[in-house]
Amino acid sequence: MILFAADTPSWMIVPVALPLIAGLFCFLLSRRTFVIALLAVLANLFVVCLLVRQLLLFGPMRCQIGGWQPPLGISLRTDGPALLMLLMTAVTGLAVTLYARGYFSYRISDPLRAGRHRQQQRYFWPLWLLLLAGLNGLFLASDIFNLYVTLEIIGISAASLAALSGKPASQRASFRYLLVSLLGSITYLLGIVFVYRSCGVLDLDLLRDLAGNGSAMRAALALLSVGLLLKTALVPLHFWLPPAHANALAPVSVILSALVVKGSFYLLFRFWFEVFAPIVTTAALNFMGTLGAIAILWGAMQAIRQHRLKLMVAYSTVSQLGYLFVAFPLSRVVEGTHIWSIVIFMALTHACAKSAMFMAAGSVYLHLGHDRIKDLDGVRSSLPVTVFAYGIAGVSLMGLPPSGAFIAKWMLLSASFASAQWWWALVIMTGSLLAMVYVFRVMSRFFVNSEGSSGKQTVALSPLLEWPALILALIALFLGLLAPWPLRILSQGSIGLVQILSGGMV
Amino acid sequence: MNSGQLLLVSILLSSFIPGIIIFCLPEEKHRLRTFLNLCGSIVKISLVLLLNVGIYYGHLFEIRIPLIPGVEILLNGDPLSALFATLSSVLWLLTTIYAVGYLEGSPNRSHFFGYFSLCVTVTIGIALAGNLVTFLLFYEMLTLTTYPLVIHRGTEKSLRAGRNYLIYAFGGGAVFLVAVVWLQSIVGPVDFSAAGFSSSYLDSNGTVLALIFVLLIIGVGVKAALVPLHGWLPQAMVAPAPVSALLHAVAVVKAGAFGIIRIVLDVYGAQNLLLLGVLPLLAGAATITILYGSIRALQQDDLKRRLAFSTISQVSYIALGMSMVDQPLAVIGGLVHLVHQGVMKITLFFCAGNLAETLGIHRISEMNGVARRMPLTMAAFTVAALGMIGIPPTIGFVSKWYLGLGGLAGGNWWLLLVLVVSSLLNGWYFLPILIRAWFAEQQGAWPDEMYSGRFETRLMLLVPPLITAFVVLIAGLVANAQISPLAWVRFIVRGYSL
Amino acid sequence: MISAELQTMLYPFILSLAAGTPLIMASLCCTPLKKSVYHFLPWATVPAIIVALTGPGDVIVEVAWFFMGGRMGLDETGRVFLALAAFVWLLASFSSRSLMQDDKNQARFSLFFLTAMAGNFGLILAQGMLGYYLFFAMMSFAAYGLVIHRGNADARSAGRLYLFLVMIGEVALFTALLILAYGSGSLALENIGGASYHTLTLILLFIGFGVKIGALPLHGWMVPAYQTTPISAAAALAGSMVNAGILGWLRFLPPGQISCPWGALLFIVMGAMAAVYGVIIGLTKKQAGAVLGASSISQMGLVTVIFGLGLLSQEAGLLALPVLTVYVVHHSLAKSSLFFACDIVQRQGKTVSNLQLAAILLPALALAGLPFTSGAIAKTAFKELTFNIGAPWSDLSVFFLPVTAMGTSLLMFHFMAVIRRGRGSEKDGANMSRVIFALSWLGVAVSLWLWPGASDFAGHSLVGTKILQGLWPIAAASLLFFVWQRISWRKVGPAGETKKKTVFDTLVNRVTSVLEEEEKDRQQDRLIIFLRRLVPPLRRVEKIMGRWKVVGLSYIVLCLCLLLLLLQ
Amino acid sequence: MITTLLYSLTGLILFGMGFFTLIVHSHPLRKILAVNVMATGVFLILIATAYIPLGQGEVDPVPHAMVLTGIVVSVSVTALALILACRVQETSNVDLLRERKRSQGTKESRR
Repeated sequence: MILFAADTPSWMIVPVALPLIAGLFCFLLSRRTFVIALLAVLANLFVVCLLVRQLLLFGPMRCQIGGWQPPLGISLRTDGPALLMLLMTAVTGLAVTLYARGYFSYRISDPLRAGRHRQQQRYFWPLWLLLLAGLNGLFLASDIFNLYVTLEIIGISAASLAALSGKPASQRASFRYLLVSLLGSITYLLGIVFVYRSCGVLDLDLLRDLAGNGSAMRAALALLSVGLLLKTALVPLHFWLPPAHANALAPVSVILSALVVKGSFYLLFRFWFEVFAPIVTTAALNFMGTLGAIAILWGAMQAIRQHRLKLMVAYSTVSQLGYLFVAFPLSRVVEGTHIWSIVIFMALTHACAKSAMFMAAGSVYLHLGHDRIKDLDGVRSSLPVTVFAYGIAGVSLMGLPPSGAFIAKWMLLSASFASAQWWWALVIMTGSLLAMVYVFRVMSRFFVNSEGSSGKQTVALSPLLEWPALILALIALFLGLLAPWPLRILSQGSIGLVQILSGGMV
Repeated sequence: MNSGQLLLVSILLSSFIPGIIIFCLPEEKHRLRTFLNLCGSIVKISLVLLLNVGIYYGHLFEIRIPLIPGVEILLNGDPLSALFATLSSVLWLLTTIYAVGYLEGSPNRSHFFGYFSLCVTVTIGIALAGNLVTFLLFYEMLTLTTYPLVIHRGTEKSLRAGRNYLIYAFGGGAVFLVAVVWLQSIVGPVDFSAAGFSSSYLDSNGTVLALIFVLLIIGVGVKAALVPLHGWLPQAMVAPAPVSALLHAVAVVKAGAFGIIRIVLDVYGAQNLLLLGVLPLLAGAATITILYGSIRALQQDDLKRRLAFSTISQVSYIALGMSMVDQPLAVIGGLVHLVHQGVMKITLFFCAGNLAETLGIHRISEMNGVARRMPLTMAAFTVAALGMIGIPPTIGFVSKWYLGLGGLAGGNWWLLLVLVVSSLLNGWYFLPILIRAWFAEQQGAWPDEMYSGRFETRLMLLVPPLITAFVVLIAGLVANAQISPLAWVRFIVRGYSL
Repeated sequence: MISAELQTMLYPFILSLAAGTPLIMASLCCTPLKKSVYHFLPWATVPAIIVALTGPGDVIVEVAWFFMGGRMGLDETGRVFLALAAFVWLLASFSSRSLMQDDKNQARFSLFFLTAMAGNFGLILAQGMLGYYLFFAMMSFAAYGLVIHRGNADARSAGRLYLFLVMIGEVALFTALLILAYGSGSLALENIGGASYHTLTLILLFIGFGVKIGALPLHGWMVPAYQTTPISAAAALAGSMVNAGILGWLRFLPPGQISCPWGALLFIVMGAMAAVYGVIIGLTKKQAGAVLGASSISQMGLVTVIFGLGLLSQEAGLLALPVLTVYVVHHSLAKSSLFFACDIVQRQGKTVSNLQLAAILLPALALAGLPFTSGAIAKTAFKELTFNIGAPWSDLSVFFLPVTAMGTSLLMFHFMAVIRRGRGSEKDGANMSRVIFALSWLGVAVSLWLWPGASDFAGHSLVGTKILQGLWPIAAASLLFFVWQRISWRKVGPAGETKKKTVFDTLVNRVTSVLEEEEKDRQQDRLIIFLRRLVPPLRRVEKIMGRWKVVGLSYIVLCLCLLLLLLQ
Repeated sequence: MITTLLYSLTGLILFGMGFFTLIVHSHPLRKILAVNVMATGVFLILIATAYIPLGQGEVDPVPHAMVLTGIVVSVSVTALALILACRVQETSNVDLLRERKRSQGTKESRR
């Protein structure tokens, strides 16, 4: 007990190091990989919970790895938003791990499939653990260059994961994904150069104090932002996301859509509202908001026109990411930590719901052998849990109460009314309605009673393929009811945010 | 958690838990499923009755769960919620019995009954909602839980109906959400128990508040099928008869009407509305709906469609009553019609379902002489139809009487005209059905006769409409008794000191 | 003797038994016992008879739980109406019992017959507005079942018309009741005088009850309905149910309590027109029931006139009330008796004998006011009323009464002629119908002479001038009739009312075709089609956005935009 | 100072050239190379930065560390990109060396 409660910041190394080591073992051993991965993911979850507990007890903390002080040493830090993202990653990660297990053991008796699965599985577990380490590092790192490294780790592992499925489409998509990710990273690196040139420091906390001067910092912010926007796939730069997400293996789609894009967004958001907050202008915020609005509508319309389920879900991600950006222009009117809570609720809900949706889509794909929307008849009776999970996830994405997205939308709407910027409200509601269209376009096909479907040979899916999705979907749905808890964690705040807010930014 | 809160929670759980279990049950376990359903509904009715008694004697029932600042889940038992909860739970029991009989032998029943139970849970949630956020929460969930029921048949036609239902319902929900957030950004959180926000807000934000009122009414008006927003309802008739009964009498349309009541009485309050001067808008919408629904009903040959348009028309009496919120008598008329319309309409749908299920009759033109084949069903139908027209001593008359008195008290003479015209139209589209059924000669064989047994149809299909038809008669006959919907509504209205 | 307390406790029970018995029996028609109910039809009237004869007078019983506050009681007017109704219904039910012996729909008939009966008794006993309205509606709608009983095309169209007018009447009545209840602040009939009467209320009440008595613009149903309704039911319809309209006026526009000269004029004018109009259309009908129906329109016109006179002032109202009662009793008995006469003709399988014809002549000419009959008493009463009210009404009646008497006589001769030619098939129960006719005949012959309420008028009717005045119109009419008989039997088309129905139909079609199906569904589909058309451009743009060059461009543009905006 | 500027400008130009190639040329190999060139450009600027802050002949070690790390990252990413490009070639008939796209006809005719 003492261990758990102890004020020892060194715990926060574990989420980065543990998956890395476990990934290495997975790669080397190539047997019992699932067990190792599962253990690592479980341990990760446990440690994250521990960190949350620490945060609630002692507030935000820093940890210098190896005792090196900044600017040279690698330093990690915890605060409310970071831990919530970690928690999101850990929970979703656990579900994905289980789901992947189910996925790779599906119809193992079929020799062709078994061989392919073995191959894929061999690379999946190490890459996934590497990605996990990268994500955790991203959320914890407090150094702008270390963040670059984590971004690259994420980029590499994500692109490799996306290529796992081996299909030509996925190879092409992942190649493009890799290039985009590289372009983003390099742009980001260029931004770092500007930062370093004008400030001479890399640490986020130190930067915040120095950020107030010079147009070089503004150029740096622009470059950093565009680099991250590329990786986040905000609308004009979203072209790589749908094919990469839709053509990957189901568990990979889940990871990419639910977690990877969140990482770069998280960074972007931190830059805009913490590190570089003093130099951010209202016009720039409105610009980002406009891009977000376009993303909401464009992504949703694209999602509606899709013929394949996974593509539709991928475009829905494009649309949902837009909501995160619509929060930007409203940040100046909301009080306290609300801007964080809007984004966090949106991100958490989206992570859970989108994973559930991709899992459901993947199960349907396995079950039917395709995911053409018009031929989804009769899935309701053969995969009830999956359909249920899909429905609940869809509802959460639409932002219906009591999902977390509803809370976020509520706050967005009240902010837009409070600041008399009603057009944001209009966009948000239109987006919800469009989401309704694409969610239920599929949903209704599930409900078609078709005589033909009984003729097809169908194999029962393992519960590992169905239940993780449902549980995640339920978490997304009931996140709104649990709202006080994330808010409590969030209220521990990042150090910087509190300072800015007390400095009269509102 | 005190006993009052426990009661509220268990009222919700009494249908939620059976619903979840039913989802998990295998398709073949009919008996267990039916048992669970009936158990749940009986438990629910008894709990709701307990709630009624508690409310009558002034106990407080309240659960508050704060989510974020300004947003909290509030379940609250007040006389108005008890009225709706009682209506829904009682009719749910009957509908369940009916549905068990109706769906005998059809596929996907565990889905059906699962959603059925969830749907009622959500409806009761609407009844118990104590503020706009909670109302919104359950209001949206209602759309979700009824959608699978609407498209239960899984045909292309039902999918289309379901699609339109969703578009309308979520469109309304979106407008409602916007209005609620907007309202809260001006007047702060609105609890229903406060009977209206402070009128001090009207000075600075009068126009906006009027606009928000219109938006709110549009939001709930979609479910209440106010006229330009009614398009989903006639199409949703492709659903099985128990679902139609549920949509029209127990849950959806009622939830919309209940929303109007809540908004008028509890969110804005009579004083504010009079000051804002928006009531004529509501009255106009209700009037147009009443007349339009009736006229459209005249043209329908499909029995269920005619009933659907009749619902559109009838439900607006509630809105009409609410539009004269300064007149207690009109409010009584509107509120009591919430119950009365439900009981009458559910009877009609049960009977329509019986005709379709037993003889394959879907159109009015096929109904010649059907009363000879199914006298009890048609007797129930007749009673309910006469009730709809407002013939004494049925409950339909009671509603109209109070509405009329309220209109006179407020000096609204046009209301008499509306009542007269609508009664005539009601007669015009219901009486020919009755005449056909009772007095016309049968022409040829029935379209699709499926049942021949001791009674005119399966007992489970026969008993529910007979019970509700009995209620239609008796509740009107003893309207003045100590225990009757009217008495309870008077109790409610006393609480508002209008 | 039972104690007073017990008596008060029993009142509600006794009173409700009058209406309750037929109602309970009606509900038995829905059970497996339905086959045997019709055997017991006459028994349904027994409680009503008992109540009418021995019931407690002028006691009002409140039954709070019943239909928003039920009140019932038996005042003097009510007692007369109840006795009359019970008598007519008793005869009608005996008649029905034999008439319906072989009918396959006898259970249905019994159901409606008994329900109408219950309604009729109930409304007489009701002392609250809503109670009256309830039983009135019950009776009106149940009577529809009797009108349409035969089920042929004529019956159906007559039924349609009847139902249409009943609906009009119901809503008019409903509105009037609302206004009255709101005005008087109570639902009790005693307080009704306290309400201020709008012109609108008066018109609404005229329409509401006028439908039942066939007042002029609302008379359309009467002729076809009397023609198609089975005779026993028609007797009840003409003999008793019609009176419910009169009673309604008496209850809701209580003479002596209110006065309304303007409204009085409405009643008098419409009544007078109806009195003439009834005769005219009656002469064109070739069917006994139809002729009687037309005669009812005419006679009820006279009643309307009497009622209108009563509305002129409060004093006039007090004078008119007994006259009205007398007239109603006279008309009911005579009219039902004539219907029973038709019943004989239809059943005995041969034309009427001269003896029978002579017997039928009594009620027929009684309607025309033949001296020494109840008609003479009624006419005398009428005349005295006008004289008591004074000019100009007394002068008008001098002209008007003989004219109507002549008209009625003409009509009755026409009726006799129709009956003489009529011949039905031989059926069971001809003897029964003879007995019934004899009973009703007896009623016509003696009732008004024995009834104390009419004794004054009866005495006055025996004055010589009165006898003469009663005789000459009849004589003149017989002459006229004889001439007219010689001229021709002109062919007359079927009842014009069927055409009216089609007018309504076209109206419906007109209205509904405007709103024709709206293509709501199709419009929604159009929306979908429109959206589908958006898909190709969407796809194209998305594809373009995926090109590397476009991506590069947007990358640069984004960089520049952000930089510019941040530099602001 | 001039030197720094020169280095930086060169770096920027390299970055720009790489970017141009990346978006204009469709060949995978060129794209990979273009990205590498871009990265090199950024490294160049970074190295140039090392001069400035401390001045007087002293060199800031931090940019060097960053560049080293960057190169490591860049190498591994390039490797991965090459593998992926090969995979694309294997699975979808794109001949990397002959610069032929899948829609061969158009390319051939243009040549």
